Amino acid sequence: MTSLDFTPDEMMTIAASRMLSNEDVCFVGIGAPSAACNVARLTHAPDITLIYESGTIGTTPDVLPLSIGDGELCETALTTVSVPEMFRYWLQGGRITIGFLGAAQLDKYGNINTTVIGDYHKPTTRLPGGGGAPEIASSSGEIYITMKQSVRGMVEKIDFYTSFGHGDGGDHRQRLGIKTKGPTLLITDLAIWRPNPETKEFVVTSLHPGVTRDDVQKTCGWSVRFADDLETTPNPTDQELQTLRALKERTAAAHSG
Amino acid sequence: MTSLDFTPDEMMTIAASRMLSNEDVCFVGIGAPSAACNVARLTHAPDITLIYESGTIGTTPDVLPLSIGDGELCETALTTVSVPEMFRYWLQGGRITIGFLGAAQLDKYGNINTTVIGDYHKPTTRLPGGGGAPEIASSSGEIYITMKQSVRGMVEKIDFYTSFGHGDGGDHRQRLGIKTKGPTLLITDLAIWRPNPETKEFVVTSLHPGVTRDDVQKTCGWSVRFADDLETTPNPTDQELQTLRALKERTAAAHSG
Amino acid sequence: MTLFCSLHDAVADNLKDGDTAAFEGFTHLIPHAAAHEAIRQGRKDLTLIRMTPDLIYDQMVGMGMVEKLIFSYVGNPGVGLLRRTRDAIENGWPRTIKIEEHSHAAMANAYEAGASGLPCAVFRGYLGAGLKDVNSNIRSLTCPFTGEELAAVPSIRPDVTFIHAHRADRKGNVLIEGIIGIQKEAVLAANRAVVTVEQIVDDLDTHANACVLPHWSLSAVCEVPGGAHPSYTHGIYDRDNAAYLEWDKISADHDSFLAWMKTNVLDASPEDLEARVSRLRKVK
Amino acid sequence: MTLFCSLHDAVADNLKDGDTAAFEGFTHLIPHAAAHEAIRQGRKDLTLIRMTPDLIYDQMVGMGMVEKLIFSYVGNPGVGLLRRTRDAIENGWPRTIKIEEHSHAAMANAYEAGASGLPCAVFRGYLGAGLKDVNSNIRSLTCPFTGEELAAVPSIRPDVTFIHAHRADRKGNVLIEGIIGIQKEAVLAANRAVVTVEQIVDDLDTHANACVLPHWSLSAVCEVPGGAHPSYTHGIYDRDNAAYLEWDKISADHDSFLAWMKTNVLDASPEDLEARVSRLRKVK
Repeated sequence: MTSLDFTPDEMMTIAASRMLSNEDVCFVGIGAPSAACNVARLTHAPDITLIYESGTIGTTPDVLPLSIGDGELCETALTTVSVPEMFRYWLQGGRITIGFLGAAQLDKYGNINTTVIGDYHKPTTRLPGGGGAPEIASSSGEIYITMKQSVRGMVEKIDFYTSFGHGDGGDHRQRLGIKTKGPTLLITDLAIWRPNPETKEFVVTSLHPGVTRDDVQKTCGWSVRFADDLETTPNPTDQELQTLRALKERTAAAHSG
Repeated sequence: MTSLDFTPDEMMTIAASRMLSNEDVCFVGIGAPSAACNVARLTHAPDITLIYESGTIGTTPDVLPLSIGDGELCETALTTVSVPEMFRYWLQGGRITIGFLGAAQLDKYGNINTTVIGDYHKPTTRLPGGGGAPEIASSSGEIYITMKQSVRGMVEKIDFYTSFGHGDGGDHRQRLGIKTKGPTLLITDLAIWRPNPETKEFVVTSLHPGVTRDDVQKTCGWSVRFADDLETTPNPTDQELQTLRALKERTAAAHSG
Repeated sequence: MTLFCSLHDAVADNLKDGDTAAFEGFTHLIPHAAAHEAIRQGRKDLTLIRMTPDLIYDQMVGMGMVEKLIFSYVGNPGVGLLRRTRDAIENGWPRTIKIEEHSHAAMANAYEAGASGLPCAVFRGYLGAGLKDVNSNIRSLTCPFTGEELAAVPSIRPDVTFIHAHRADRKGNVLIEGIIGIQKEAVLAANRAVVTVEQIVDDLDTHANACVLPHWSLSAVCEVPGGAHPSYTHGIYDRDNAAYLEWDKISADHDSFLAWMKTNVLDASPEDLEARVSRLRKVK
Repeated sequence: MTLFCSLHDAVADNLKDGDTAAFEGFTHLIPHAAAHEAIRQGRKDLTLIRMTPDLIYDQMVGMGMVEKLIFSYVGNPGVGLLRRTRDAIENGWPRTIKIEEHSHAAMANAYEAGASGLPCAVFRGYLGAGLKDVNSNIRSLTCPFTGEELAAVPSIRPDVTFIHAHRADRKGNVLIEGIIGIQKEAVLAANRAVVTVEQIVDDLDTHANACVLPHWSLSAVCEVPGGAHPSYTHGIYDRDNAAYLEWDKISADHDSFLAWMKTNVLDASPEDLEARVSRLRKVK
C-alpha cells in the first residue's frame, strides 16, 4: 500500500479517530462522527464509551448505524435509557467529555448551521435542524467537529446559529454563561484545525498528506490562518485503513437490506 | 359469628375498604390505609390499582408490607419505577384517583400533622414528618383519611400543617390554586365522616354498629356535627372479616421473621 | 373491557380534525400503521408534534393534513432531508404549514414536563442558539437560589398520542423494550393514548423495571403485527433501512409520491403490514 | 482498574470530615455496610442527606457524627419514630443537630435536578404546607407561559453518595433491580460515588432497559455480600423486619444503644454481614 492509497474522506475519518481515547465518553452524531468514533473503538481505544442520543450508552456496533436509533446500537449497548434521561442526566448532567458533531455550514469560530440556508422564515433550503446539537454544543466538555471542506460549507458568516461555538470569538462563550470549552478541534478531509487560544479562530495545525495550503484555502470561504509550526498528518496505518474499510463494507451490506 | 364479634379497628379498616372500587388508582400510605386497600382488593375490588411511593405500581401483596418498600410489593407489581418518576409522572401527573393517608393529628377541616407536637423548632415530640403526604394531599384526585379517634389526635388546632386539607374550610383550597378535591372522607374506628359541601367541616354521616354519638364526641377534640340522616355502618360481613384476619395473620407470621 | 379495538375504530374515536397529535417513536417503534390509518380516514388541520418527524409526518404533510408542525429534527434519519416537508415549508405545496422548532433537549424536557403535569419545562439550553430569536415559546426564568438564567418551554400536552409497542397483556398493559425513546412520556402527557402492539399475550414476562404502561393510562390498544414498518420492533423485526433510502426517491416529486401513497396507504389496510416485515423478522 | 477496592479504602478515600454525604436506599438496598464503616472510621461534622433516614442515620446521629440532617421522613419505616434522632432534635444528645426538612416530592425532584446538573428543581408542591414557613430553601418561581406559581428547591449535590446494589461486572458497571428508588439520581448528583455490591460477576445479564450505572460514573466498587442488612437485596435476601422492630427497643436508651453499637458496628467488620443474612437468603 503506497502513501496515497486512501481517499481524503478516509483520511478525515482516521485523523478524527486518533483524537479519541479510552477515557472519553463521547456523544456521537451520525455520519462522519459515527465512523470516526467506531474506528477509534476498533483500533486504539477499545474502552471508549460511545453514546447516541437515542439513549444507547456504551454501545459497540458491528456496523455503522444508518440512524441514531438502529437496533444494533441497543443490542450492543451497556444499557439503554429514555431520551429525557439521556438529555437530562447524561448530557446536561455534564457526563459527556466530547460531543462530536458534523455541520452543513460552519464559520471560523466553530459556530454551526444545520437549520436553513437563507432566511429562517423564507428559506432557500430547509435543512433538518438542530436535533440534539444546540445542547450538545453547550453541555459537552468539549466539541469536535468533522466535515468535508467546501466554500459553500465553510463560510464567513453562517445563515443561522443552530449550535453556538465560540460566537464572535474570544471569551464570547463565558460572557453567555457557558462553562464548557466549546469547539477545540475541527477535522476536515484536508486538514486538522484548532482554535487560537485567544481569538478562538480555527487555525490549521496539520495538513493531511499531499495537501497544500492552497488546497485548504480554495475550499474554505474564509481567509485561512496556518500555524507557525504546521505539521503533516501521519498517513493512515494499514490497521486503520483496513478497520475503516471493513466497517464500511459491513455497513453497506447491512443497509442494502 | 355474632354482630359484635369484631373490633373497632377491624370495623375501621373494613368500612374504609368498602369506599374503594375497581376503577380506583390508589396511592397507599402505610398502616391502616394499606390494610384497607388490600382488603378491598381481596374482596369486592380485585382490579383496584394500588401504588406505593416506593415506585411499585399495580402491586398485589399477599401480606401487608411493614415498610412502603418491602420486596413483596415489587415482586407482585405490574412494574416498579424510580421514586422521581413516581412523584413526577404518576402523582403530580394527576393519575392518582385516591390518596389514602393516616394522621397523627387531624383537625375538622382534614388538615393533617405528622411533623411535630409543640413548636417546630423546639418540639415536645418530633414525629417522622410528611414523607409523600404534602403532595399526595394536593395532587391526588381526592383524599381519604383513616385514623383511630382520640382527643389527642383529633384536635381543634393542629400544631403543624404537614398536609393541607381544606385549610380554614370553604374554598380555601381553590384560593391557594389547588385544583383537586382534598379530603372527601374520614373513616375512624367509630364512624364515617364526610365534609359539609359548603364549610368543608367533617360531619359524621354514619356510626359504626354499637357506637353512640357520645362515644364519638368523647374521643374527639372538636365539637362534633352529625348529619341529619345519620346512618349506621353495616356490620362487617363474614367474608370481609375473614379476609382481613387472614391478611393480618399472614402478615404477623411474615414479619416475626 | 373496551380498551381493545380495531385500528380503524381507535383512530376514528381518538383523532379529530384540528387535534394536536403526537405519533412518537425515536427511530424505533414508529407507529406507521396508526399514521396510515389517520391518512386513510382523511383527518385534517392537525397540529403534529414529534422530536424526529420522519416518513409518516412527511406523508401526512404531503397529503395536506397538517396545519402546524412542532419538531426538533425534520430529517430522514441518516439519509437526508424530508422532501415533502421541505416542499411545504419552501413552496407551500400542497398547503402552507406553520412550524414551531425546538432542540431535542427542549422537546424531551417538554414531553417530560407534560407527563409530569407541569405547565413548562426548565432546563439549561439554547445558550447562544438562534432558535430563541424565531420561536416565542422559548423563554427563560431565573433560579431563585443561584440567579442562573435557565431556558423554559411550554410542556407538551397532546390531545392524543399514538405509539407502537411490543406486547400487551390481556388487561391491556403494554410493554416497550429497547430504545424506549420518549414513548412513555408522550403517552402520559396526552389526554388520550392509542397503542398498536405486535402481539397480545397472556403475560408480559419481563424485568421488574421494564418500561410498562398500565392499561388505565391508555385509551385503546390494537394488535397490528408489523405496525412499525419500515421502522422496527426490537427483537422482532429489523429496521427496513432500504425503505428509508427508497423514500428519498419516492418523495422527490409529486407524482411518484401520490402514486406511492395510493398503492401503499390509501388502498392498503393494517393487515398488509405483516407481510412487509416477513423478510425482516428475526430468526429465533 | 483502581475502581475495585476494600470498603475500608473506599470510605477512607471518599468520605471526609465535614462532607455532605448521602447514603441512599428507599427501604430496599440501604448501604448499612458502608455506613458502619464510616462509623468505625469516626468521621465527624457530616451533613447527611436522605429521603428516609432510618437506622443508619439514627446510628450516625447517635454516635455524634452528624452536624446537619436533610430529610423528608425521619422514621423507622412501619415501626415508628427514630429514637436517637428524636433525642438529638429534642434534647441535643449527644450533640445538637441542624435539620432541613422537605417533602418526598421535593427531595426526589432535588436529586433528579442534581443528576441533571441543574441548580434547582421545579415542581408543583408544598401547597398550603407548613414546611414553607420553616425552611428558607423552599422558594417559588413563576411559569413564564401560564403564570402559575411553582415550588423550587435547591438541587441536591452531595460530595459523596454511597449505595448498595446487586452486582457489578468486572469493569465495574453496576446493576440495580427491583425498588430502584432514588439510587441512580443520588449517584449521578454526587461528586463521588461508592457502591457496595453483593457480587462481582462476568456479565450483568439483564434487560436492555435495566437500571445500570456505567463504571465511569463511579469512584469505587466494593464486594460486600449482605451489605444492605437489615435492609434487603431484592431476589437475594429478604428484609430483616424483625431487626427493624428490635431497633425500636435497642435505641430506646443510651446504654443499650452504645452497647449494641460496640458489639455490632465498632467491633465488627464488613465480612460479618454475610452471616447476618444467611437465614434470610432466598432459596432458589
